[in-house]
Amino acid sequence: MEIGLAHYLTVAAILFTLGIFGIFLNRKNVIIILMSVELMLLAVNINLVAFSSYLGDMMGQVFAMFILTVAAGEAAIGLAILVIYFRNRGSIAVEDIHLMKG
Amino acid sequence: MSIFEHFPFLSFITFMPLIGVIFLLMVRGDEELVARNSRFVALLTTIATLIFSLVLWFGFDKTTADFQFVEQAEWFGGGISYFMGVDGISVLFVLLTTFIMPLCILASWDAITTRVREYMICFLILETLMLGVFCSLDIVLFYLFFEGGLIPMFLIIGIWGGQNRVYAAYKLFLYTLAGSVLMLVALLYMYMQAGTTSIPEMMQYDFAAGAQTWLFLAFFASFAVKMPMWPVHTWLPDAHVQAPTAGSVILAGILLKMGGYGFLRFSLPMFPIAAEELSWLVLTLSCIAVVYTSLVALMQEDMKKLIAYSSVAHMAYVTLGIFSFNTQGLEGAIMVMLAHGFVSSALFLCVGVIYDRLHTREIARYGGLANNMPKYALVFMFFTMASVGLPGTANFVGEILVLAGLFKFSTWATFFAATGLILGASYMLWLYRRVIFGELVKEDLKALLDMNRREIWIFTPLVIFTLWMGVYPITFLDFIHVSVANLLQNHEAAINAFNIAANGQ
Amino acid sequence: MTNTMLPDLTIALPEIILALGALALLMLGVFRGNQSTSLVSWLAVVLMVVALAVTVGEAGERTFAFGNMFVADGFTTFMKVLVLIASALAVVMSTQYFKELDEERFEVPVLMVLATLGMMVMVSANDLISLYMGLELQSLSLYVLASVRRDSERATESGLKYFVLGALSSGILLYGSSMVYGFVGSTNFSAIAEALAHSGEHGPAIGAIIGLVFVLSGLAFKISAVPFHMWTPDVYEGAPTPITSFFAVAPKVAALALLTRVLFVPFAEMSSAWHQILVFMSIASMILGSAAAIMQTNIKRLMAYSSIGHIGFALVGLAAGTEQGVSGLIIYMTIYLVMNVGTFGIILSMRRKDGMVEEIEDLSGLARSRPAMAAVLAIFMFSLAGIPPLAGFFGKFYVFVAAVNEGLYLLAVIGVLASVIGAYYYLRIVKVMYFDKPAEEFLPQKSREMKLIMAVAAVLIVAFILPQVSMPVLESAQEAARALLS
Amino acid sequence: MNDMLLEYLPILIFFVIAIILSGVFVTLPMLIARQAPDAEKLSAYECGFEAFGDARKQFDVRFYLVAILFIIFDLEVAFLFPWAVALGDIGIFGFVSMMIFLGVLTIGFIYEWKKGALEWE
Amino acid sequence: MPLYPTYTLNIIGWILIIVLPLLIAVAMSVYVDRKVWAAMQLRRGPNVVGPWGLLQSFADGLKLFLKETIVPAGANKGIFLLAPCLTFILALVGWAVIPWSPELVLADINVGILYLFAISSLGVYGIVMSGWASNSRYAFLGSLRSAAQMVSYEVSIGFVLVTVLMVVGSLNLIDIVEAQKAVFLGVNGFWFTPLFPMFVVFLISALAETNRPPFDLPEAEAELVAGYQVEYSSMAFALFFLGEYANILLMCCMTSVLFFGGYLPPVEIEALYWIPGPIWLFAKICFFFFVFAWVKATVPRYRYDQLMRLGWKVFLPLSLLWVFLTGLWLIAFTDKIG
Repeated sequence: MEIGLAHYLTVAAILFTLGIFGIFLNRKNVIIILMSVELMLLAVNINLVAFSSYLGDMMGQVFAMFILTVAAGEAAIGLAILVIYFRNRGSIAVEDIHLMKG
Repeated sequence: MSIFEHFPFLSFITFMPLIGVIFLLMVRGDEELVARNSRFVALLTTIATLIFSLVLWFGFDKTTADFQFVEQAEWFGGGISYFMGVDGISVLFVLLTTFIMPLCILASWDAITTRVREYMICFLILETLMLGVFCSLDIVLFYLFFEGGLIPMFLIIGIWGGQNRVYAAYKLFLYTLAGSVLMLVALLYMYMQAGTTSIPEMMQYDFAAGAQTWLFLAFFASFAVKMPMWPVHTWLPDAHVQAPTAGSVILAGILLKMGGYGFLRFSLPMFPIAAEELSWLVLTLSCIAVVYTSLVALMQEDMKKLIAYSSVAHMAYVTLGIFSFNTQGLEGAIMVMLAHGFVSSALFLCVGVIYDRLHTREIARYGGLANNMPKYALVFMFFTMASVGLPGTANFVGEILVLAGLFKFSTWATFFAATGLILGASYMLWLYRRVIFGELVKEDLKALLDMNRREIWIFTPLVIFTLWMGVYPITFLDFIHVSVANLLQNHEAAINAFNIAANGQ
Repeated sequence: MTNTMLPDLTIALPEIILALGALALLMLGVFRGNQSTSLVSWLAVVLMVVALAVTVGEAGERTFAFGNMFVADGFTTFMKVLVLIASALAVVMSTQYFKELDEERFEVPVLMVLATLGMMVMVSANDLISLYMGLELQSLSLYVLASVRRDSERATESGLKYFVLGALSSGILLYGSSMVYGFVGSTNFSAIAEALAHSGEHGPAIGAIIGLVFVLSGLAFKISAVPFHMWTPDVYEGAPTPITSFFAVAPKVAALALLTRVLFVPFAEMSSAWHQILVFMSIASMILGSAAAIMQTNIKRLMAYSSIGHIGFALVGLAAGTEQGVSGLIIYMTIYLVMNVGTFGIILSMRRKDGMVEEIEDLSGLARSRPAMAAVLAIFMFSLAGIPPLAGFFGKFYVFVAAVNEGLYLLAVIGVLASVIGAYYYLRIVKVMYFDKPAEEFLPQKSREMKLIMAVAAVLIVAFILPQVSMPVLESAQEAARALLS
Repeated sequence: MNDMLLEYLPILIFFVIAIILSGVFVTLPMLIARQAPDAEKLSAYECGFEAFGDARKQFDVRFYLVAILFIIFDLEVAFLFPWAVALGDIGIFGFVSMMIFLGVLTIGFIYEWKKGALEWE
Repeated sequence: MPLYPTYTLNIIGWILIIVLPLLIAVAMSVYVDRKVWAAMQLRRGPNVVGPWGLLQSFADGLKLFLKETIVPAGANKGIFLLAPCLTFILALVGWAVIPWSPELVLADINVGILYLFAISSLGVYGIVMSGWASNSRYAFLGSLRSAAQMVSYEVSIGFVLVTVLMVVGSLNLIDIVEAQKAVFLGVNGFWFTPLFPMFVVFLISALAETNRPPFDLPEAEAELVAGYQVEYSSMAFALFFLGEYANILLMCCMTSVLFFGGYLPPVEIEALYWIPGPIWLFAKICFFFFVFAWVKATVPRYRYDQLMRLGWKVFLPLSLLWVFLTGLWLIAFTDKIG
């Protein structure tokens, strides 16, 4: 079986969906949410690189590089916010995030 | 006339009260001093405005249906201009406004003791906005003034009103706003269709017959609330009851007229076909209003509420007159509006007189006032009679014209309107009997003093005008004739054109 | 190589100034410590003003830079001016607040400059990559700003929520971008437009439409349009007030500018696909923003719902899909900026001996204790409600004109009815201030700049009916819209 | 399978062998050696004291800071790799661009340094 | 296609040719380490098992092989056992890309150096996993310290690699080695160029990266009772041990390949090419292993704060600066950039 564009896209779509569900269905831990976000970005990168190779166009890979960097910055900031949140509340359980209701 | 063509009289009159506002903002000193100075500044401003507005009375050319004292200036671009002017339909409303305002200020002289400066600012701003409504010849400008009036009115009722003032203020605001935003959409549509916002140009524009119905309904939503017509009248009794006396006077005397004015200015000339087609709706609602609100008025325990319901009934006459599409009907409608401006204002002032003394409007709390307040009893009686439509008073002329016009158009509607007259007489007279006649038994009533000089000064001009309108209405009708005739002529032309087109197919 | 680079750099000069300035300020701050915060703040303002001057000075024909990734035209100029004004005012307003709290951090103005830089890049983005970079620079700075008060539970919670949902939205946006890239074949806006214009009979590939929907959803998060608005109330409430005031205006303007460009430049061909979505988002935002605000007791939360509603109104302009609509949107955002800056100025002045308060009840009887403040806030509230003759009315007027002109009557009718519902809660604030018994008095506002900001905002709102005030705005908005669509 | 992937085949096989090897190493003693666990033996080592509380409690935030700094810098290294390889093609322009990038990075580094993120005592 | 089975078998053979000597080398390196250390302290070191104690390591191994595998009660069993395996696997697979001569390389991939960098980065996982899975304070703290230390120095290593790459312009290890041919005055190796400071940085970072003295804090026996390894016994412990030494050898190898010309002779003399490449490389590895042992025996252990300071405040700025200077050097004195 030849691995083609469709396969990459399917994998990416599955990962992306997993990421979204991880954010919305997860009721336990904020860290899992952060990981889900990274999963989404990963899926996007797979998409971009697959398209890039398919189209024979470098832009997709450049984009993927940028996303990688930003994802790192995002993870760093997310963890930093999580740390100060934990220091204030002593918990990172999702159900504890309810100081403000709307 | 040459001087009128160059000097922006209408703008001057309209924005004159704002100059008073600036003075008011500069008043300094302790609260007592500020209050006193504010009253004087406001009174002087309104009187000055009244005096200047007399230019319209004397300078108005009664022989033409054109807009006069026209001012036009580039404003927002895209066809939206600052466009002011009056014709026979609007000029009297401008004068009515400037006339009522000093009376309002006088009526609040002692009644308002807190935050007098803010009160006066609200009133003066309100005056500017009301004058603007009647003077503007651009729909955007019109809408600005029309809606803007809500802000000061909301504050007047909300801050200086009675027990339930917040509820009443909200109701007034939201009802009126809900109606007028629909009108806004219609205005936008018309702007887009006609490519202009100038009212005179729009009157010339033929809107598609299909669109007219929707446009008419949108405008109807706004004006019907403002009028107010049954069944969207419920805000009015609340607002009247809770508003301070002067607020009620403004509301009854001028704000309600905006609805009728709107019908005359927009609905009839711009959507003649829809007006004709939907007249059954307006007439039905008006007939229901006349009978229903009169019956409701009979049940009222609160004087202001009673008069408020009577206003609804009177305004129903206005719509009946307007939608009979003939000279008598239209002129009668305008006359009813003017007369109602004097009479109902005066009635609210009458209520205010005793309310200031006893701080209650409950009818049952009064009785036998004729004994110790003879002057008051006389004035009250005069205006009760005027409200009932006694010949020789203002209302009579209007109501008889309306009935005459209506009779040509619809007999059934005339029947209901006439029934309303009888009911009106009964509730007004019954009110009068309960308040003025009978034994003076209650202790606190015995201590009441008769009207003081300020109060007499307030009522004198009202009495004069009520009689004038009743006895020699030609003075006023002269202003209206040509414009109304022109309006009807255009209306009929449009209807005929439409019918020819419809039959031709 | 060097020669071809030079014009590129001058086009992006405002951005370069901000970038270098932010770095310089960071160094200044870190070497001088937190006591230099006010200096850094003022320098940040100076920086933004310089960038503003350069932006205006450079205004002109459409030019591209950095391999067509960056565009400057009349539209970007106008939007950048708005962004810079909003940001500069937010910086000014924040200095006082943090000083009073004794929690001065020089990072706050620096982060605000960086966020502004991100917004400028967003406004000028002409490529999915530069779009993403600008968006993320902005978002990352904002996440940090939201939780800059590290010891406040609410601030950190709001930061966390903002981060999680913001990151989610970025992910969605990126996924959309990747689909667009794959199915259209380029990330460049001009190239995408070109490709879509030649997509043939069958229209654009389904993948491209899916991509567009994802991109739209991601951007809708950033402008907090329903149904992607969930973060807004919590973040607004939790974040420090001056930061909230920053959130409420500048990022919204930038994101809307970006959304406008995305819809009208690369995806103009697919307007049938996005038109429905915009109409839906607009209606939902208007209704939810108005209805949900009624229940609120916290004024910052109320402002959050208010901003959701206002975004709905602004989207009416976009939904019209015409030049008129875009200029209506621009006018709307301009007025929105002034109203919101003023309102938040007042909220920042709600201070008692024991600190800041932000419940609506705390405004009770303000008209007695601080009449000027009450009057100014009343003006803003009436304007936000869209009551003429205040400026807020004209904002609505112009977007609805565009909508009606395009035959979107239902949208217009729902919009005006939503504005009536909205009027209810704006009136409630007026009611509390004017009709209720006075509560404890606020401390006087000492900062002269704050007073000036509020006064100028109020005067602008009232004076908008004067053609001298409104015409420049209207005309330049029209020019900007024309520049975008030409 | 194309040639490029073929180059990686040895590595894959190497992995498999290494995994098998380590698996064998870990499991064999379990089968061969005598297993006699008891509670004391299985308790965590705490210099002879009873272990109390959870071992995975909060730890110094500086470890976390190092992790963050590492992410940032390591990523820049990932950027530098392709740049360094392509340096001959992109010329002085490429070099200057990357130096600007590193300059920004250095600013951030100075900030961290001054803020005390690198202090351990 | 039908060639695949033979091809695969061929590869397996080559791998075994690398792995088995490697395992023996690791065992011997432990012995050498102890011998050198002892010699420097004027002791004799292991000398009982086998001739000159040569079989000491095998005896140790056998002993560990017969020990009970203890998995603490609170541990995550799977991760606990996976951690040493991971360390060991990573230490082995790095060798797949090492060029023993221009022809003799198992996997001649074009991103060899990146692969090595990636494999050595992954090493930190084994340590963190072991610390976490043990559910013991010492292990947890030790693993954290070790991880922090490793990542700190990895940053500098990354920049050092970049400087080398800037000069070479390729990620392929053979290219890198070939580029060192007679760089200056006929010396093979970048250490004889302005990259010399980077060589020093790399060597010291390699010490820290492999938790070798003087940077052996994570497993400092006195303070942290062997750090993350505290709960390990039997072959699980042995795998850590083996992995560690394999890693040390790998680092020695990388130093040789990156800065000392790999399989090339030290100087560009035709006669030296008669000695085959693998032997040169092996000799260089031995030399650097000797340096490692030498340092262990002579340099006092660093304090943790000193260690982190060295990594972040000295090596990182220095290597960052060197990236810049290397660029300038290339522009000014070569025609590589322009």
